[in-house]
Amino acid sequence: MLTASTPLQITRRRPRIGVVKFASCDGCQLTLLDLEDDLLAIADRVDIVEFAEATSKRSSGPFDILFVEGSISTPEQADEIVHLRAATTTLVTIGACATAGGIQALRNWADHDAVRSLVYPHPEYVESLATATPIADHVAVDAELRGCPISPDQLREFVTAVLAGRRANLPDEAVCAECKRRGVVCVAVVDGMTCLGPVTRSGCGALCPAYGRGCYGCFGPREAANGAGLATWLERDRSPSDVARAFALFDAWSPPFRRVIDANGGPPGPIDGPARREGPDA
Amino acid sequence: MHDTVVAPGGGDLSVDVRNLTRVEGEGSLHLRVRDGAVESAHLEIFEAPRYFERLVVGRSMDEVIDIVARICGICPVAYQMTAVHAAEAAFGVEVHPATVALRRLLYCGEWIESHALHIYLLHLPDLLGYPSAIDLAQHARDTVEGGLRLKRAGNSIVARIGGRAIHPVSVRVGGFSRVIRRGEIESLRTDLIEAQQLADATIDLVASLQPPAFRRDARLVALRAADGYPMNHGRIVSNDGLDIDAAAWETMFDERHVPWSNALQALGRDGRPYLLGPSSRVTLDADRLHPRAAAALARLGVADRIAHEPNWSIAARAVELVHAVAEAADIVDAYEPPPSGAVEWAPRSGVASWATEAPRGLLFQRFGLDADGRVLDARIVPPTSQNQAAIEADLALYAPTILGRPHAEVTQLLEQLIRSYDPCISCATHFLDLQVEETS
Amino acid sequence: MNHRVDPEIVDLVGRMLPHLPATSRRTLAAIGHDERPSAGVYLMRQGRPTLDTGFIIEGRVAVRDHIGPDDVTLMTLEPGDVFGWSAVLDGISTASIVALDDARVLLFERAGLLSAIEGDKGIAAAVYHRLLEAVASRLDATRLLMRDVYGPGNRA
Amino acid sequence: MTTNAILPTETEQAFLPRERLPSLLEALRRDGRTIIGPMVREGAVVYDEIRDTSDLPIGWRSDTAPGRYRLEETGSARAFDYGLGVSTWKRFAHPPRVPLTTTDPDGMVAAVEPDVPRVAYLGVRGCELAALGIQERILRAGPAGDADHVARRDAALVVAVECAVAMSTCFCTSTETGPEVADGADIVLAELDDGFTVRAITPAGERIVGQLGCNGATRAQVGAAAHQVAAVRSWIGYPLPTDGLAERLRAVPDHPRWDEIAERCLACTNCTLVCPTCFCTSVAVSSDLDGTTGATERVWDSCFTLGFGRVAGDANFRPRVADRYRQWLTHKFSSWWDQFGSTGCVGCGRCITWCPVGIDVREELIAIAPPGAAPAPIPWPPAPPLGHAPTPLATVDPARYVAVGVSGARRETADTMTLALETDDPALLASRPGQFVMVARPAQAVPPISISRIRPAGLDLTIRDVGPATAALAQSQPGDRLSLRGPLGRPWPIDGAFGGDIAIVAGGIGLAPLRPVIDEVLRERHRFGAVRIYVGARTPRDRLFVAELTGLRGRIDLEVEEIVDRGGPEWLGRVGVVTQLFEHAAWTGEHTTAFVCGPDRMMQAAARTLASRGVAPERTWVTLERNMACGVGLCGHCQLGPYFVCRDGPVFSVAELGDTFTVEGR
Repeated sequence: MLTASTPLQITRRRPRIGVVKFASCDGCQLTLLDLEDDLLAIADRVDIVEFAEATSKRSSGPFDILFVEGSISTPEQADEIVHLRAATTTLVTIGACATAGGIQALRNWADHDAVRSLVYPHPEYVESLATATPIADHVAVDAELRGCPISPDQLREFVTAVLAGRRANLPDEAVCAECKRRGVVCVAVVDGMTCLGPVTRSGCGALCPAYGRGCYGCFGPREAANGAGLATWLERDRSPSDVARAFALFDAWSPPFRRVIDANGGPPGPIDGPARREGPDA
Repeated sequence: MHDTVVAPGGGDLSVDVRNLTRVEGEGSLHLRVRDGAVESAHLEIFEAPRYFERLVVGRSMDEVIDIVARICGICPVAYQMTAVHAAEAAFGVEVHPATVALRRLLYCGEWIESHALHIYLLHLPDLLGYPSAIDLAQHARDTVEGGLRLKRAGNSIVARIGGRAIHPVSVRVGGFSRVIRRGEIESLRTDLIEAQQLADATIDLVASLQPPAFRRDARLVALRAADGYPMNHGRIVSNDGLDIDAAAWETMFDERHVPWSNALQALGRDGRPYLLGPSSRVTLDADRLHPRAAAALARLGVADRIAHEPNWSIAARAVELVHAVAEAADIVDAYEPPPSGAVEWAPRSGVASWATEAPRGLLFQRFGLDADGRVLDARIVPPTSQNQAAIEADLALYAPTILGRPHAEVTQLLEQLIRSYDPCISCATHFLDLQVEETS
Repeated sequence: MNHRVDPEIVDLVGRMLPHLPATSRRTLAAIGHDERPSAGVYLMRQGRPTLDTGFIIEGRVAVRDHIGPDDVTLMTLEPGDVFGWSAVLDGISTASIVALDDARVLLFERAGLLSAIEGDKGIAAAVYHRLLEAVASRLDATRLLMRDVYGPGNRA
Repeated sequence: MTTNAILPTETEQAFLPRERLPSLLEALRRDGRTIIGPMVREGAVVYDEIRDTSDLPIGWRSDTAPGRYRLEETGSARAFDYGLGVSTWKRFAHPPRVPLTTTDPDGMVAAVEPDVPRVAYLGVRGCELAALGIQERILRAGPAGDADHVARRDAALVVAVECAVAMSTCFCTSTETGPEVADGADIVLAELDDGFTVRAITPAGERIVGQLGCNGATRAQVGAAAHQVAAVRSWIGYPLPTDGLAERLRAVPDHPRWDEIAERCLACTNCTLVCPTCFCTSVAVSSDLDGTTGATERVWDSCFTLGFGRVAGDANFRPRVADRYRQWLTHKFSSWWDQFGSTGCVGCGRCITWCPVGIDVREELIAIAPPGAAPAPIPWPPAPPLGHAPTPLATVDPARYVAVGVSGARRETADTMTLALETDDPALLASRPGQFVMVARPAQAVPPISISRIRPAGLDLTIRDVGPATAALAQSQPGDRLSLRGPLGRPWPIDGAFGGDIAIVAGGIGLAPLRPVIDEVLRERHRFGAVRIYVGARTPRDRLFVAELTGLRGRIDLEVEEIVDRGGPEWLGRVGVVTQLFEHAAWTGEHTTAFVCGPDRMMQAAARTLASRGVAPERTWVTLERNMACGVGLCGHCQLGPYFVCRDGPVFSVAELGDTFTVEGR
């Protein structure tokens, strides 16, 4: 899969842009509307042909760039993403749900059929797949914007770089790099907090440490994320379940975080099915 | 994808509006009409289920604050506020008055952001006949830009206190993750001064609109507090005399699972639908409005239409915008930071339940907690799932009055009516816990 | 192996395997064939048993692989190069060998070569060393091609 | 305040009573300076603007351990007993973000002039002063100093304070950079219970001290101050035996401990970003939506990021964390000596304290290169006494951008273009074969591009489209203008080959930087013996300068051979790798100088084959590619063993490179 450093095709005519969503909270596509100052300037340079949250005009493609929010959680979604991929030149996943499965992927550890029939008055009304999975498990992805939610600055940078025909500056380094540049005092070293900054990709501006709490990993694993290395250190004075708990949030299903969760007894919550359905690398 | 089917001939008619646009989330409307009478109006919600009530089990309340925010990217603060207040009530935590003020300011930020988004980007294009705010901007750029600046003022508040506009990170049981410094809050003042003018201009704009006519009587429900306009706390009241403790929501209301929707619908235990949100609040809490907002409401002179005409909800939102901006400015002026970010607290077992006023209306949460303060079971009832039955009831009333018109127009008017409730469909989809299932 | 040995072939063997002792040279020359394929003649066919091991004396030959509709030239070989190493391994030719010019090659039939190798340690050492060199250089070339195919670009 | 400021011997020491410390701040402020000093924030001592003595960390002491830092209140009245701050002075002398270029009204790229505040650094420790000196030597050196850093240091007055306490992570005694304050301060204080002994070191310091109206310090006071720092020295001891460490460390690039550390190391970058000497940066590009105006800024980077080792086409020189850790530690304690003639570590221990998993470099060094272990044979030529001296370049200001016009654009292959540029800039026209230029357009990254021809009125650049920046460049049309910085780098030593034979070996786009060599050799053909040119290309369609090569092949005084990696039926020439062209050739190489350019692997293979033909490694020249961002040896990206590829190369002899040429991950 291509990463943030992948050059995007330079499009000479007005690019046709789409925004679609699967299982998610809408926060990432809302970030597009949160570009307030730049939103109209961007709209002057592109054709937004599909963006149900913002416009009544609809399109099923083709798209030069399609921003995809959300994870694949139902059989219809699994079909639809294939059709959308076929209609799209550059498919960009936005946010933790689309890139890693999102918070709802925590249910991938539980037995879905048991849960569904146990908790829904009428499970037959609810159609969902056994897992909530990232887009890249289903179709090829050309670029990704991380975060829960994505960063408006990174979105602006990405769109600007595409329009200007240059490489977007979306580093795959650790949150620590941003934290140190910003001059934030390390909450792990000073306060002994659990901080996932060293294994999490930057892009948030070291938000949580700057607000006095440990990074909770919402941008997902950085390149070469050494989850086991951090877990080993944390376990000096924490229980394995507390280590698993820290990794078991929005990017829990990303392989580097998943390995830590599995190695430490799975995510919190009742065991209402097999502790996990697949091996650590599944 | 935008697929409207109107059955040919005869008196039977079936209208499908698939994939509703300019609502947050995924929904569609299915209406069945026989001989001019509406047989059924189903607002179908096909947002994929995300099982939040299950995901929070085993978590601490601080983790719950982070997790429930993800139910909705439009109103994460509402979910965080409800959870944090529920936790503090259950653990007996007394927070610093500055924390109380900051949380109210945070909530004002979300109201401003959410209402500006709905008025300018979602509702206004409808009332002026454009497919989107981007198209509207081709003709009235200043108006849209003003709306975006207003929205930015709300976002700035949330971002300043919470680190970012969506899924802020600083709300913790006992207060905030660190002291929010006076300088950080003061820097909001300039934005708020401009927002004040923009909110006033919004009132003028609303005064010039002519929403489609549709009048009905509805059961309106909102929180009501002694110390101000309802946001972070209050008792549940209605225009037909209800007045209960917010924690007692489940004694008067309940949810049911309908086959056409992934969302649960809430109804009164008497089976009646009810409506939450700005129109209900402005109607039930008009006497609690900030003087500036009360003046704006008087200037518009549409209090009665707000209570009875859903298409006039834009006026209620505009009045609340004025309120939220004015109250935010007052809090900023008076802010003195607390000595520490959060007060010390200890968990204990019990039930944490609370209701707050999300921009879209009353949001109820209840968590059973063990002695370590970890969640045993949970119930989360968002405003849109509570409004769904009321929306369907209104659609059933409204549809017959417009059915003679061209098909495209019928579709458009029905979509507009749905959008006027500002349904947030991604919130409406959630997971029902075992306890509730037994009672339903 | 008592039949008369062509001194020219002995000389060619000496040029190709300079470290081989004189008696061994004669042994090997006795089974060598001095061939002059003209341009376009196939000396070996991909997928068929490898019948000979050959040394190029003059001209150039191509090592070709059938990929898609056209043969792709994997490598061209020059005087001094060896081909047909799979003969000593009881192998099947992994590529075709075709003369590009009117060429001259010294060929050794598989069976004869194998018995010469078995009977004469000196021949074994010299032939295997030469074949190993050839295989190593092909592997090296292949590795560079792999880098080319899978590796990123070079200086911009 | 350069470290070598001419300055008197110590003045007689003065004594500043504690209650009059504010007068020092006032004097500094009267001198027009913003005061940067220690203060408590977010549970730690950080350096930031000091408005009042009450901002100072009075009565605080830090307790450090690997991966752990805690502040403790001591109740003491002392302001400088806190140990060390989290921050380093490099935050102010070499800030995390510095604007580099902007777009001028003509739409061309222009360098941003430094705009720096007049400051005083208050509370600089001995080790920190040593670190400031090390960074300053690095960033003032090279063909061009770092303008921003130079301006910042010139605008800073340094008030050092002797250490009276040490922390468990301190080891400045081992690196000989403390605890005593050495060269580089303008004023040196030592804090006693009732006040400060004060030494003015420079005239600027004297001007400040003169305003304090202090009495002289008594013998007892001076003695007490000396005793304090001596006690610190003995408390620290000698935790890391550094004797011969540089050589011992060189010997163990394959030590299993590197892989073991990589299991613990999170490659988070914290050690490098808190290090007071680490100076590496990257360039970040921003632009408007239309790509017509843009800006670049220099951002702190680290050899622990994957991006740091990335080059054009997404190749990477240090993909593994073990490679990155080895690069960092070896640089700090070994190749730093070769590059700069000093230690790269000042023993402040920040990398130990702020490592989120508590890796202690002292422990790692002792495990990897134990005292008494055999030192390595030096894998590259010994460093000159004062560090590595690059070949002097023509005097150009390498920070300067020159606007040049595109007069022609010729397509060479599907992904390669040659741009003809016109200029009358004397420096550009004085370019030498093998040099490169940084080519800037307003909204794009700034790639290094080899010069592929030097003409009387301009240059040719041959550009292969491997990313957006080169793609945009390759789309240039006659009439366009580009901003060039250069020429940069060490050229091919053509004159060293006079009187001998020449072998030119090119692979792919590697022919471009060799084309000026061919031009020059032909211009002075009589000075050389045999001239042999061996050219490899991926496929017949990827051959560069086809017509020119065909023309050259017709000459009787040259041997020109070509080969392609993959040939189709239409290709009647040779197929294989470029080394096949000369591995069986008749010539021997005793008198041959070889110039080689192509992918790394191809150059390694060529160097091996050339060696087997008798070409000496001292006369086998290659040109390397690294991620060259600044082009003048200041950003750290292109470090290779003791070298900066951009400044000391890109042309190197195989002998100079030693095993850095073949060991992966360097």
